[in-house]
Amino acid sequence: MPGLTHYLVVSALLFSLGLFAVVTRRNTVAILMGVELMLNAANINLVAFNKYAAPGAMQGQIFALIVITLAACEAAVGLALVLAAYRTLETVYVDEINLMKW
Amino acid sequence: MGWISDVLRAIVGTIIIFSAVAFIAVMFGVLLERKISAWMQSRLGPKHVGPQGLLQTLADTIKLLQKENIVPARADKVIFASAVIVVPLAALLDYVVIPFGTTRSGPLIFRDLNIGVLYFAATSSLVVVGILMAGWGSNNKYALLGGMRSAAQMVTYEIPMGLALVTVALVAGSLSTVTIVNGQARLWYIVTQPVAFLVFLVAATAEVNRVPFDLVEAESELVAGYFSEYSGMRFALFQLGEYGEMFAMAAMAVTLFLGGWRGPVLPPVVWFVVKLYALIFVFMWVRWTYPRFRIDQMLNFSWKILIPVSVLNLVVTAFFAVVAHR
Amino acid sequence: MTGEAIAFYILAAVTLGSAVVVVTSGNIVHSAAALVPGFLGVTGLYILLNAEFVAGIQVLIYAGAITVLILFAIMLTEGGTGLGGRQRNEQALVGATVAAAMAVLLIIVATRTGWTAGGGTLPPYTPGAIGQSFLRQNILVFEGTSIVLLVSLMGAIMTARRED
Amino acid sequence: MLLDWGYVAIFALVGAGMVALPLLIIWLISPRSDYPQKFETYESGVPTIGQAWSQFHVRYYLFSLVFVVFDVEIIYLYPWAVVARSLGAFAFWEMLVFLAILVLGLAYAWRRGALEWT
Repeated sequence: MPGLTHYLVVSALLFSLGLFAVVTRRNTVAILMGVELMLNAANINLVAFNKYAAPGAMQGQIFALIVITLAACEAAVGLALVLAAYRTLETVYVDEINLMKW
Repeated sequence: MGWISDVLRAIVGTIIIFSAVAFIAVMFGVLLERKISAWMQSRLGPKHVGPQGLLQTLADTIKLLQKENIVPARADKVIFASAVIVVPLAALLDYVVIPFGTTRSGPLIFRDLNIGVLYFAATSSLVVVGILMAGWGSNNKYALLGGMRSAAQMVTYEIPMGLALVTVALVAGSLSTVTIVNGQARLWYIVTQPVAFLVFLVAATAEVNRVPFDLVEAESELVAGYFSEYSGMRFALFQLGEYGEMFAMAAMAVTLFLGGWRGPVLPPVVWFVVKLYALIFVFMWVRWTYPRFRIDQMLNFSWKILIPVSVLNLVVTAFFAVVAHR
Repeated sequence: MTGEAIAFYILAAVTLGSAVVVVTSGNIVHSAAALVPGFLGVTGLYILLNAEFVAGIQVLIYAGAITVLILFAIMLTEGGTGLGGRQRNEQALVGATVAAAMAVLLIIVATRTGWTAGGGTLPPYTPGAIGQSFLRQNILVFEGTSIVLLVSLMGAIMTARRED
Repeated sequence: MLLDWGYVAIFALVGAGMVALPLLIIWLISPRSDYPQKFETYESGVPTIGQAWSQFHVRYYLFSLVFVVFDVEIIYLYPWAVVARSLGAFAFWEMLVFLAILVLGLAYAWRRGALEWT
């Protein structure tokens, strides 16, 4: 029977993969995908703790729903920013979006 | 060993549902479409294969089975190949929650899920991803344009469809399809919820990319839309996906608004099939009656008419069900 | 090994395998497409955790909506035109080290901590129970979400629209 | 409950197999004949120019953006719809506030022309 720890390990690995994408990807959209993976990892934790640590409460699942909502908002706004940046700078690569460095 | 019998039952149920959808619904549906279009245009339609052309689609399928399997050289092979599985599978997954009838030992349904209606919305939203994959993977301008339009249209009409589903869930007080059908023992929801029914029907037409919402695969401008590059059996699988989705939408409309399997005298399954084919006939009737929407008209229709109307309908329904009820 | 354990390992493998494709694929559209099995694997994990409503929402929002949004954004920026470009920056080695360190740290924390197991029986997490919880105990969160949605809608429209 | 979803999982797996079966059959029995024109991208017989993978107009994104926000709104309506009648008038007014805020969003999108296909 998989227990709480099993889920936590899966979520830790998923989170690290997301982190790896965020740190190393050049394409902004790919970075956003990494963020989505990290949010998913957090959600697994929330739901797993809900079941194993506080089975009577619904708070973990409620919070997971909120996180999903925020992930959708984040994707919408983030991708809108990507489009805006692409329109003015003609690139989606974060290391080429460097006007602020000057 | 209880689990072996469960697994066997699940496998047999799956095979029965898949075969029924593929052979009875889709193959017969294609034939019906050709016959009805012929009838509306004063033609005869397929007539030579089998009695009255009944075996025409079967013959077509056998022909498609022998065709060469062509993958365009420029296509993205992986995505091109997986899209052909995703689209029909996502369409057929809808059938899990549809109650086809009832027997002495309970309703005839693959599985009565707690979140039935939500499950239906979720699986049908997966089709969009498959379509975008097909359009992009083909590396064909028509296919990609059709796929993008398709996706824009399907996501747009998911909102009014979701609102209609919520309205029914509110009236029935449950998301389980069997409970919803049982809630219609006295009165079909089409009587109390005609607006939601119409919204659902229009949204369903758009979800399956049929006329008047077929601008995504308009022959005269986009060849065949997102599946232009698919030939032979892969083409047939996309047809399976489209017709399977259409039958799923009609079956869901029957379940939600037309009382599902309920009806006097005749056995429940027969009632279900009769209502299902009545709705399918409406879809086909519309197809050969209306001209095609332009893309801006299609989008405006959803955002500026259907969504405000269904939000209003939801509020009014909620008011009468929750506040005025007391 | 019970059926639940087998299902757990399969789902974990699917999730992590697709995540690896998402992270490493040189083709951005392949990454986006690989998100779908990844999200579906997480959905399966939710179901194993008895959270079927959250699972339904996961498919509807993540697999059905966010993936489409991401695919659209890809088509709108480079489409497949930038497929030949370099996808990873110079920090690949450092990034891998950091991510691996993070994974090791998290796994150590997860396995070493003595989590207190909650008592009591598992209630059915039905949609009705979620609704009760939302409308009775978390009403402020519920209304707050709608404000967040409104603000992000306005912000995103303002950002994405062409100024003309 | 897990039993339900076990059934659904088998449905998906067996279903994927049944969808893939015809593909296996054609792989086994279909004829093969190679000549380069056959694998050209279909553009009504004219030789293909350039890639299909190109940039699309931002209006597609605007629509999918409004869609995502409303889709998220609807996920909150499902649990509400199930319990609304047992909770009574309070639930109705709560939802009215929720919906009103989102209708405001729709009105804003409409006003700003995000719903125009220009």
